[in-house]
Amino acid sequence: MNADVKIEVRNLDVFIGNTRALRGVTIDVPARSILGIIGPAGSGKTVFLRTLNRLNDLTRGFRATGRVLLDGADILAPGADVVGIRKRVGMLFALPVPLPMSIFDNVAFGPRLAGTRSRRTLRQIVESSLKAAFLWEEVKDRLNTSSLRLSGGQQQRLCLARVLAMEPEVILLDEPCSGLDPVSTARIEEALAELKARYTIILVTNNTKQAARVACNTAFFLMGELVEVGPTSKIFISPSDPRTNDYVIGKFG
Amino acid sequence: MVVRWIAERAVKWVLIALAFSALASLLLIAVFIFKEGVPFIVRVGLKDFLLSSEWDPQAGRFGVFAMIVASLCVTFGAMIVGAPLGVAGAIFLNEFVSRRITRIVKPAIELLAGIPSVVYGFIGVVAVAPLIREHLGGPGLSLLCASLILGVMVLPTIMSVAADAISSVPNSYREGALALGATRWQSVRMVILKAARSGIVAGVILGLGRAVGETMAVIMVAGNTVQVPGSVLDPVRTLTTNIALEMGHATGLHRQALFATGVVLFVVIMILNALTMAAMKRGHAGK
Amino acid sequence: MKGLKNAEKAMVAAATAAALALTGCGRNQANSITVAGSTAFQPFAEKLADQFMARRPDVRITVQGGGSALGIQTALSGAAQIGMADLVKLPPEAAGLESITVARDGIAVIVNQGNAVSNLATDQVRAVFNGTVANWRNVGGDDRGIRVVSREAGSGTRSSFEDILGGFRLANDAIVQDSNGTIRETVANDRDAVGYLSHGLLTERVKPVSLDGVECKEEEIVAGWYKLVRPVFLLTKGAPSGAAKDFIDFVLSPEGQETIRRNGLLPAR
Amino acid sequence: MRIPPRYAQNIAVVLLGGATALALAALVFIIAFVMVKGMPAVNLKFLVDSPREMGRSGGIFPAIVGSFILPLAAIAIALPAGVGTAVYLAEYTLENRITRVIRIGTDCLAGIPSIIFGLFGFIFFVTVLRMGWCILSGALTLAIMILPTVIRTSEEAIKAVPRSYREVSFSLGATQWETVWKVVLPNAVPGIMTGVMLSMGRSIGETAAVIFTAGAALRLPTSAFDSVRTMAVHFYLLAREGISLENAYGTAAVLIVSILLINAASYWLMHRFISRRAR
Repeated sequence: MNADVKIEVRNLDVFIGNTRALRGVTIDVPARSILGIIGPAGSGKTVFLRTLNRLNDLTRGFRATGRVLLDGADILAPGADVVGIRKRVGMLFALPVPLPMSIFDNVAFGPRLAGTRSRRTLRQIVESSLKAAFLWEEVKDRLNTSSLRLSGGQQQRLCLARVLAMEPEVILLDEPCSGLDPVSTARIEEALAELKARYTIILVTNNTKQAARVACNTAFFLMGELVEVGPTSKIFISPSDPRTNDYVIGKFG
Repeated sequence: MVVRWIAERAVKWVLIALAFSALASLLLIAVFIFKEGVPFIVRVGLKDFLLSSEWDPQAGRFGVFAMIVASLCVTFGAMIVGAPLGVAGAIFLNEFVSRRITRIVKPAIELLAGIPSVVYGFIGVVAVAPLIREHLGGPGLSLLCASLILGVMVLPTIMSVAADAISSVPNSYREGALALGATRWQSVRMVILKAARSGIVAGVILGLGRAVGETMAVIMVAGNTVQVPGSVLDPVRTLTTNIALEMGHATGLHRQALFATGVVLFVVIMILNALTMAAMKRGHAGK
Repeated sequence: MKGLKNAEKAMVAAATAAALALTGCGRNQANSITVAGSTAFQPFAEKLADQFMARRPDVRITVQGGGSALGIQTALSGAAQIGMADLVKLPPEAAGLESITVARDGIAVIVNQGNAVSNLATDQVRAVFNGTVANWRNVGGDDRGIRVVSREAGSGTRSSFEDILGGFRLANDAIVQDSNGTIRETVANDRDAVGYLSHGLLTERVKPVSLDGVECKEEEIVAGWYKLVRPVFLLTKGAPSGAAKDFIDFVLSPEGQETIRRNGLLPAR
Repeated sequence: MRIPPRYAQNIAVVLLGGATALALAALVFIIAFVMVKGMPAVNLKFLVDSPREMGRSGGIFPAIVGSFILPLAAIAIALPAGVGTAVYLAEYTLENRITRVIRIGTDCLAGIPSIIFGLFGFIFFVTVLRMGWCILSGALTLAIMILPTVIRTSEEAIKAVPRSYREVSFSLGATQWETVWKVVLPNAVPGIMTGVMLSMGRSIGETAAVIFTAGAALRLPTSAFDSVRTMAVHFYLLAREGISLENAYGTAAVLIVSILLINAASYWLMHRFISRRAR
């Protein structure tokens, strides 16, 4: 289809056990921009996100039908290279999860898996990734200390750097600022604004204002259904579906 | 990527093979014991073997009833000694004593779990049995002596597992109970023991398993007479000691009879396992 | 990734251990002998093996206990090149083995040092151990109950003891101990106890009683007066050969026999 | 009639404290007994010399060596097998009939008395496989004996590693095994170590299973196919045959001090490991 569409989702149904978590979702994710996904708790946002890098494979009872095309190739196909997909589609979780190792080792984790052994190359990757995540200045003198000593906001930026270090094409963010204070949130958003020039970003957020601030396009999920998707300004100013309107103006959710 | 995929596959198969190692060992052991023991039981007859108390290998009489009774009595006796002391110790160290003391005492107790059972047994022979003989009568080497020694032997296991269970009860439970005006003891009795119950039971079961299976210490202190004990001062022979005592000398039918004793021991332990598991499940269901 | 390194180290260590284990296979079988069986003779065999290896550094002898039956069994299966047995009558399955008498051992009937009894007739010993006499008064002692302490069924000492005395069954309520040492401790600690053990392991902690007026002493045993004597056999599958033969020859040599005598057993003849 | 809570509290404290004191007294008595009787026999010569006259005199050096080699060899065998099983159960499969069978099998194995392990090891390794009494036979037998403990503690330790670590690792493109090896296992090491220590304690004090399989040779072993005698076995033989009570108690004292040292060393190692990771 369109060269500027990175991910095409067609009729995606997801079941977890007997619960139908997504119902016939069809959506195009444009390349090099930020797609915000909003919706109340339990609307299927996170399930959707985790389907895009096949992390739901770890969930007991998970089953998906439909197609998810990443650059035209179906990632749900039986023979798909799951590990390869996950390398191309990075993910940042709701709570920062620094692995209990040094800052350097955290960021170098992905490149090392990919086979990079040279200390110099690793150093460069770590430095550039930390810079891109706006963390370099704060930690450059203590790369070998434990990542667990960082503050919550720093930890989340470290996780972002860790994702960037493996040079993905798509970055999934699952409510990355839900546990952070406004200042830390601002720093993450700042980083995202710069990153969208190079990456396809999907940002799930509970905070509709955040979507309004950073997303180029916004999708609204409700009870497993994609209600509406479009340019952020349209979703927030003149949504076509009344449910979207109710949600963005804060009638429920 | 292909190399990685192959490696991943190989690892998985290696792990599956390893996962069956325990099962394979168990089967191998069971086959060896049953192969030698079951034909004997068939030949002598299950009833004669299980329900007779006469054990005289030279005369060709093989009955293990007295030993089954003795094994159960010794284990039960050891639990009467070890379980209350172990659990009481665990409660006291966790709830009524300062952390600092607990931090010193608990590793010291765990150290005792590593002392060889033969050392316990020998102390039983030279220190405990004479006391029993002088003050209570009988030969000293007896059901009582074996129970005391085994009880002390399983004490560290019970105490340390129960203490772990009690210390993992969230502090908020304690504070909640105390905030409602409970005394320390009431909070222990009504809240903590309930919450830590499955862990405490697990500790007792571990101790029980160790007591049923213990051999070398029991050989030294139980007197090893084949008889259904009439009192705690009588000497007894358990299933495990019967095997260890005579295996070195047994040939032919006698040897098979000892393997058959092993089969009985195996079954007794499986039954005890099943019973305790069922009890644990009930405990969970009641929660 | 410190943890990774540790895990790797553990793996390397395990692999090294496995490799070492495998290279061990290459040892020279011909000059390595295992001697196994009778626990009573085990210490003597260890001593003799040390002496033998001092003059024959090319041979390695390993001595294991386990009991006479195990000696027979392992000699038959080949797990041991030489079995040790100390039974008066070898069981039928030992028929396929060569047996060489290398020593003799007296069996002493022992009582507590505080016991007044110092002599028993053969009949009395039989009656005491089968339970028909249950009070020391009946055999010339104080008015106290008798506590019989015996070795376990099948033990070389016990079978020999029973075979020599002939025709009796051990009292049902006898205490059973599975070694000379624990028998000795039990009798030493219990005023009413009576037991039996290898003559070589007598100490002043217990009191041996005379049998029909014959003391359990080396001279009496050598002279053939003392009745409770059993042979110690070394067993081989087929006629002994190679290092095993050399070792047995050494045991039978004057030096070997002197070692046996000095440590409390009696020479073969 | 109800006992007022305040009195109940006092009664409980007295009873519990009394029971604890009794338990501790029994344990202290045992250690003191061994130490008082054993320490006079212990000196440098006792530690570094070989036994003479069947252990009546001389030292216990080969037995000290045996007491370390045999449990370590057993752990070297049981650790990969046990951790591998635990990884498979916890990471590679969901609960199903196979895992249930493996679990029940493991529990049954845990309940088998050591004397049966000894018999089995003697028949299978010593006789059928013709390995003879040797370190390898003993280590394999002990390995089977401690396998359930290693599996259980490792599985608990692995399950305790936060799920989020796994998700992060996967999302960074790690394969299943890379996740296990680089993220899960390093974080489970302290828990696995607990199992190793428990197993070490059980192996070092074991006699029944060892005497039937590793034998009781008094010499220093030179290969894995040599028989060894551990301190526990040495104590057993010396005390049982009444060869030398002084040296028997001396051996027990050295054994207790060794266990103390091993425990202390492992606490120290673990502490170092944890603090290095959290540095």
